[in-house]
Amino acid sequence: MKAAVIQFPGSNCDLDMLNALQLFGVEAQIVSHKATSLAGYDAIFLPGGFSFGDYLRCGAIARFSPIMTAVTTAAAAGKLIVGVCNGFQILTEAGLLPGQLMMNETPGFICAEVPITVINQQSQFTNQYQQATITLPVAHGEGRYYADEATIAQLEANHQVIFRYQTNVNGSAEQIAGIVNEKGNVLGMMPHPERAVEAIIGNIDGQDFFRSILN
Amino acid sequence: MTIIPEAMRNEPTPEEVRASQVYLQWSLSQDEYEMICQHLNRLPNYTETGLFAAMWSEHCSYKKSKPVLRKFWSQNERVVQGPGEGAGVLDIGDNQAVVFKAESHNHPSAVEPYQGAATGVGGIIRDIFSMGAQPIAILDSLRFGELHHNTTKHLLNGIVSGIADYGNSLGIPTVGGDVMFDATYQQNPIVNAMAVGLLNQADLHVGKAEGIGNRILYVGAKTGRDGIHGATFASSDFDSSTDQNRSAVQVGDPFLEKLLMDTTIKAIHIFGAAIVGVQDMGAAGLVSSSAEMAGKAGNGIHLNLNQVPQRETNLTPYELMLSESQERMLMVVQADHVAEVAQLFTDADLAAVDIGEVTADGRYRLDFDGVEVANIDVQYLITPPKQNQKQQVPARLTAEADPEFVPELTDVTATFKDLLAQSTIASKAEIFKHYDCSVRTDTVIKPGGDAALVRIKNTRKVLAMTTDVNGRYVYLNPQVGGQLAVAEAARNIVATGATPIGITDCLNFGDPDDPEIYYELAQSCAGINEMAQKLNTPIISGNVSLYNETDGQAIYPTPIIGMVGLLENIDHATTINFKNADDLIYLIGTVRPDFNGSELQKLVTGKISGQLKSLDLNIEKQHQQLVLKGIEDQLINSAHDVAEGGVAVTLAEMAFKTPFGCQVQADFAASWYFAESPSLFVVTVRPEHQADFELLARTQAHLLGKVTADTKLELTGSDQTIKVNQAVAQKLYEESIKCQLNQ
Amino acid sequence: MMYLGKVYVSYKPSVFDPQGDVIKTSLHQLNFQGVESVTQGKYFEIKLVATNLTEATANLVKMAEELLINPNTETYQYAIDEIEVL
Amino acid sequence: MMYLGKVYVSYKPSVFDPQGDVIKTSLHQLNFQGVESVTQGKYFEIKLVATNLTEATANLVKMAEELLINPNTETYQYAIDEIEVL
Ligand SMILES: Nc1ncnc2c1ncn2[C@@H]1O[C@H](COP(=O)(O)OP(=O)(O)O)[C@@H](O)[C@H]1O
Ligand SMILES: [Mg+2]
Repeated sequence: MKAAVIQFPGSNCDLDMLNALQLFGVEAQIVSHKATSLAGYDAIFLPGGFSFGDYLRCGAIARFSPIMTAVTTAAAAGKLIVGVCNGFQILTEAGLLPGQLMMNETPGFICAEVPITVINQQSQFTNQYQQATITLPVAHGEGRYYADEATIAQLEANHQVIFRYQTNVNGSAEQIAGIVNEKGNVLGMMPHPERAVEAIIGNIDGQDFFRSILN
Repeated sequence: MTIIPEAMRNEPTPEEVRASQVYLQWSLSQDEYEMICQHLNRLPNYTETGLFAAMWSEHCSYKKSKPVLRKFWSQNERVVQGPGEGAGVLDIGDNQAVVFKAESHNHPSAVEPYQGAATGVGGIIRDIFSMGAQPIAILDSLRFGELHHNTTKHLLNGIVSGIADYGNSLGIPTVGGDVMFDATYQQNPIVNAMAVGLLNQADLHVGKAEGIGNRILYVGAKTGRDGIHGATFASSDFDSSTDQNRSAVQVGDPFLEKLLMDTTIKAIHIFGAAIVGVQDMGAAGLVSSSAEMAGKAGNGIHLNLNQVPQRETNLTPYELMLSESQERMLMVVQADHVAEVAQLFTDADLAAVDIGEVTADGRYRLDFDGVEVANIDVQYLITPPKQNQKQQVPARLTAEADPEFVPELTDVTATFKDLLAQSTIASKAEIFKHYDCSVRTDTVIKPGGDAALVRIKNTRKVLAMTTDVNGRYVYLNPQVGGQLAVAEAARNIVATGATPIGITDCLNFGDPDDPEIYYELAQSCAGINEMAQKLNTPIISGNVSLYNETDGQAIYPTPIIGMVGLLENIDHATTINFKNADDLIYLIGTVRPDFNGSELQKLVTGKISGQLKSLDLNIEKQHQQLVLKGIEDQLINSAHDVAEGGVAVTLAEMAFKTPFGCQVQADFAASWYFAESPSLFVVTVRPEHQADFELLARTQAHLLGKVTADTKLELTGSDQTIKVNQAVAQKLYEESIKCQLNQ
Repeated sequence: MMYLGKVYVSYKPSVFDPQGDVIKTSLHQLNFQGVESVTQGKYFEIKLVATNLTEATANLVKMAEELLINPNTETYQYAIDEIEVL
Repeated sequence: MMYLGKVYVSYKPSVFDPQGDVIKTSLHQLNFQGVESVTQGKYFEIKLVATNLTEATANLVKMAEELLINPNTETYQYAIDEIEVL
């Protein structure tokens, strides 16, 4: 598999994502937000961080980066698109995923390891998970998933909710931590699987996420 | 100077400067002003007077603290770069080095908590990457007044979000720090930030303007009127009746700093020696960075101020030189590479402009609108007159000694619970949960243990880091307090299995012109030095923050120690938590009735008093070596040092977040479990390793008891027993700060 | 011509505003008991050049809708005036 | 009586506004070439009960100065009106 990790100005989990992918043998490369083509990549990762300082709104400015046209094309072509944290925020701002990530219910950045339920173990991003309860790191100030009721109902009905917090760390609607689009090839999630792939740093529950993508 | 540039028409003439004595407001003394006139053989103009005021301020020149700092021991086999540069550098093998430094932002944070703290982080990070190193970790050391005051909550919330927002946005994990609360810091909070970087030694750069004809490249953010005279502001005390210092507010832009950091490191990689010198523009911005770089190389410098990128209109030379706009760096670049280097920065949407050159004449010359607006000897500009500060033993130390504080506790369990909820002892998770501690995916031990551990990818190595000092101890005995600060920091490092290798410091004191304060400064540094030498941890960088007083009331002397350690084998990383039921609990060292200056004394009497007993530097070192050896031989499977709240708090912290409790027994009075004796560790050992461990430890360790499968904490003394359920204790410990903040 | 546009962005009524909530609580603690509700939004001042007010207004509206707000959760109001160029 | 106070907070002129800068650049990239400057401030809507407009105004001003703005870096404007209670 060949993967692109998009680097926006202010991305700061780009190298972490690159390392994680390489650990699983993926041929992964950093691609600038100024690039205009993603031809040849099978999977595209929008990493965490503070693109454009997260000024105005998280992801609001990044969605106008030149690369986003290619991301939209790749999404339409059915390639795998993964947005983690800031990447998730960018995908919603760009309209590739429904809803929006808003300021945590209790204002302030939170960094924690939180229990998560893998709601949908069939998705292209989770099919290798053997158990439903896992722990993943979160690190965000604006991770409260919000969408109107109709959208939420649709997400639930289509099994588009992939991850849920077991305790609602940020006040997300229906404790949603990660969703996919209707076609199932675009995923956005606030927790950081790329920070959970090595035992020495305390968590390996992200490993099955990468195994699923590779599967 | 006949033609006066438009922007400068409203400035006082040199004669008016003299008549109005405006320099006194900038903390330049009358004597110093006269010396300058004499040296120049003319009156300095407004701009030049400003340059001297900034360069001769304590903040830039360390003129008052230098006699003390010069005594610091800063050389051993590891030291690649000692004090005097952006940060100190220690060799860690494999052509790599660790780079670190601490910095204070107390004064700005008192006025403007959020931006003051944020820009403190920004500044210390620039010090690290200006050396060519990749920043890998941040630590923060904070001191506040009592938490029940609303002003404390306001300061704490602002300062913590400032640190969090800046560091998180940069993507550098904040992995450790320390926080204490005491009324002494009510008006003068302490905000010290430490940053640690990893360097490929080939990339080492320093701030030197070498090479006549080389160009001066300005990179980063544009210059505005922010924080003019921040350096002199930091060099005077607060008078709570006036608010005139308030113009000194700088706003940080972590987004821009992230671009600046990545691009500077990239530029150094690509261009290597073509980039001759790098320095960040910190206090007194453009003047201090350029004058220091020229001074260190023994050269002159010539700048054209019209070239300086500007955010606002009509900036005067005075404002351009003294602005403390953030996120700016100065580079000295070989003339034939300037364009390419600049291009790298403009590609990242950063300003990058050639503003002048290195000259052979040893002069500091500034042009503006075609007029020369300053012409001063560089060496003279960077060398303030020597100061001889008077010292006097503080009255409290010579007065009839207070009687020894002897606690008489009727219900040790109740006292223990109260102690766990004391803000200084209670968990700081409510604070550090806001810091991203796991970005970069190298954090092996996160906040909440002793030292933090950050691994070095592609090696077996791990760096340990911590900050520590207990100002109360330093107040009661500056010299012993200084020794204890280093010892405590080292114990935190050692408890993780790492060997301490070096120190940075941040010396937070009151007004140095007060001989009693100067005595505190000199004596505590002497203590730091003694312990540092004993532990082979050279002091390779640091920072001084004086004038931490309001209306004549100084803070406790608070020399914060930032320490770094090296663990060669990642498999030996050791945490504080109990590992298995039935593991044996040993106390390394001997508990004494050390209650003066303790958290218990504060709790019971509401204040701190009495004498401190001395500590034996050799024993301290032996105990540390025992723990290191025990970990290396894999006999010790958890270790925690004893600090505020004594052995009782240490044991509780080892049990928290585990399914275990403990049962221990000692032949001293139960109140001694709260004694804050030096040189103590608590460690656990598997029963099958008992004989091996005892052989290693000999008389240095005493078997206290064992880890239990139930969650009761039971600490028996010769008179009473402390008995509390772990969950109850943990709740008190974990929720105290949150509860107080939300009240 | 130079124009000064002011854009006021606020959350739609159904959207929870945690900052507003925190501020309300603080105001109560400071003894402003009469405070019923607080919402915090954003306020932009944009200076722009255009040939006339109609063009300037059209541009301002477009900026607001394309960038300044997220229509899922936010609404806006605006005001615009010609200003002197200094 | 119920009043609706609106408070507009913006940076003082020489204070650096990094957000405004980034938004301006972004607007230029979106081809709003006429944009000269952007500053981002805060916009508060506060509903409060008071006996009359004078009292309500006095309260609003006090809230702004005590809590809503940071006098080191920010200034504010306000407007206030009586509103119907629903
Ligand atoms: N301001 C802070 N930022 C990050 N971590 C902190 C902070 N304050 C305390 N910690 C962490 O909490 C733990 C306990 O700190 P402390 O009580 O100072 O320990 P010790 O007494 O062993 O020095 C350490 O891991 C420390 O790094
Ligand atoms: Mg400790």
